Amino acid sequence: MTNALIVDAALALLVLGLALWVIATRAAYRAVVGFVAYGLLMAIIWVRLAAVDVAMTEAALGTGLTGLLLLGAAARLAPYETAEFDRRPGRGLRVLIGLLCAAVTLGLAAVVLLLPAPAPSLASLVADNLPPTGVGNPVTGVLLAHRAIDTLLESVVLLPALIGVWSVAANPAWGGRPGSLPRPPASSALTLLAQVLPPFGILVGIHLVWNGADDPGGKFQGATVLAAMWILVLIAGLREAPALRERRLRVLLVVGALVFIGIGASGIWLAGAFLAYPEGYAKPLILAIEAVLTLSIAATLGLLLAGPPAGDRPIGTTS
Amino acid sequence: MNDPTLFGLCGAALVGLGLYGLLCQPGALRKILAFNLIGSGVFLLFGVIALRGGGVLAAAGRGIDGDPVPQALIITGLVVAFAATSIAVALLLRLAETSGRTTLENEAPPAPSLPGERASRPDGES
Amino acid sequence: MPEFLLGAAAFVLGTVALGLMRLLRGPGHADRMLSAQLLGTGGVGALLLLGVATGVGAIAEVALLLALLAAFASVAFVSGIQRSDGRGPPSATAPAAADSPGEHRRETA
Amino acid sequence: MRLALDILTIVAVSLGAIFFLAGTVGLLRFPDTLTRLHALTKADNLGLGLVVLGLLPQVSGPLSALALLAVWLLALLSGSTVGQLLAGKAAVPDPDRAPTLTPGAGASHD
Repeated sequence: MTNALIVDAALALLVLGLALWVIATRAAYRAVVGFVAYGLLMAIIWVRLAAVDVAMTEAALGTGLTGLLLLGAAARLAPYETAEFDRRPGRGLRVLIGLLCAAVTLGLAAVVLLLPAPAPSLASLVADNLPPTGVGNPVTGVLLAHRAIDTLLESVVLLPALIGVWSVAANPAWGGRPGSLPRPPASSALTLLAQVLPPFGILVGIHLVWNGADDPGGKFQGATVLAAMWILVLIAGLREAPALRERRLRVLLVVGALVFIGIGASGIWLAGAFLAYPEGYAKPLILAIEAVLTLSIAATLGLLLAGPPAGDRPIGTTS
Repeated sequence: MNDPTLFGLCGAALVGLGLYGLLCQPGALRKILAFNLIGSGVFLLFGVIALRGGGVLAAAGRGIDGDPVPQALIITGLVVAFAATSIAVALLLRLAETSGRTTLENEAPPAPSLPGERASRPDGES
Repeated sequence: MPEFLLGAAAFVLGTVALGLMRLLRGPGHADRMLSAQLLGTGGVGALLLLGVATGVGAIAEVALLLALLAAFASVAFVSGIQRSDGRGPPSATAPAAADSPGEHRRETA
Repeated sequence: MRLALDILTIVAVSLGAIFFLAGTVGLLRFPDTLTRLHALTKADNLGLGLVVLGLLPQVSGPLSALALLAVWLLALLSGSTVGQLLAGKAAVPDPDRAPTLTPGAGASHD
């Protein structure tokens, strides 16, 4: 086990070093590059923690989508940065804050070291109750059967987030095309990537959703990949982002949550409780919910990245 | 069970580092980054707890180990953290666009004085 | 064999971690990005090695996802460099004045 | 047979790891962005390719082998595309320092 320990120690040290870099470096752009590298390493750490589902989510969301979001913001905010740095708190205050944060860390470390010895666990409960759902992946089972209410609330909470992003648009731009995506000048390499990668990515996305029932994977991972491919096509300029007032787009955004709520509500008289599945139909219903939710979540994530509507003119350009 | 403890300590350090950055970095984008670090540290602590609670499923013949309930919650948390980050970035870009500021203070920043005298790296980290 | 593969994973990880020195030193945005790119490929390699070493096949899918999304993040890098170069926001010296007057007019209307 | 495959794995994975090392050394030691890019894309993709080649005998079924190959092809595709994009943009200056590149330096790079 020594080699495994070396891998783990190297990962932990690297992640801490990158976190230090993200906090301490001067330019936000560098910090964001460090954060993307940090996300990559976190995905490997999740694998080491035997949480492959989480690793997939981290790889897709943490490096891919968050990277694009933050890199775009850092590039646009770079001119404002010089004034920022001089507004840090004074040295004494920083030392005080540092000490207090170190105290927080020490407290948490003590908690980690003093965790109760027979670890409390719901794993056996999940293992016992997994067969009735017909789903083989325990994480999917938890997400869609045992703790379905959490997942429902989450897929619903993405929509207010999207409305929040849209709301910062100027009044006349409301309902127009989103304008936050970078639009590099057309280049043949980017066009090629945007033509070759999406078919493959869509395949991987569908595979993750379908496979998610029995093996690691699921709708969030699949939806993230789909959203990333969509955004890649938009960045390359092969397609124009849809206007946000489009009825079909709005329907696509809400249909996942509606189907989830509908099936959940029908569970009240078919199975005796909200979000309960009738005997024997759990797996097909879970798959149906996953399929529709994937589309809605992919559209929502993509539009969150695409940013608020900007009228006809991308925000970043100076006219 | 040495490895999960290692990552647990790592998560604790991440929370502290992120908290420091959240408080000390004046730029809002840096605060967003620091906030993500805190969240990541918390998820990591949660992941360690999930791993400690595992073992049952592996004994039942499944290769994947770990308590699936915290893992499912971490996935939920990651997605929600992304949504929150995107709102924060949208607000920040709008703030910069309309007021020319990227910090969260009330008045406009004065002319920067004597840049370069500060240390390039804030000290006092844990 | 698993021990050897784990050792190889540790070696690859350590190597690409050294490459992160480029992230510290720069000098250009592109150089920093190169180190992240190297970390991405090295991470994929290490994941594949880990996956075979531990016998968990799904780890290869994490590597697949990482490779897919790393390409995506790199495109974001390149686009961001371009934006910060030419089409970025107006200069910081007079943001309020130069900041797209059309936007303000539409706002007050 | 088993032994031969194991030896193939050890040799190929070791070679791949050495290529990763070479790529890193090139990234750290080469003088400008384009040569660093060269070191990275060549040695790095070759390194991953050799690791994949070495792992092929160790996986259980043809589908897993296909997944490994897909990972490598994907890395090749994205690596070459991003290399192309970056090489075109390598002359963009960092605020810190003026670029040391001449525009013609990339002509010989594919």
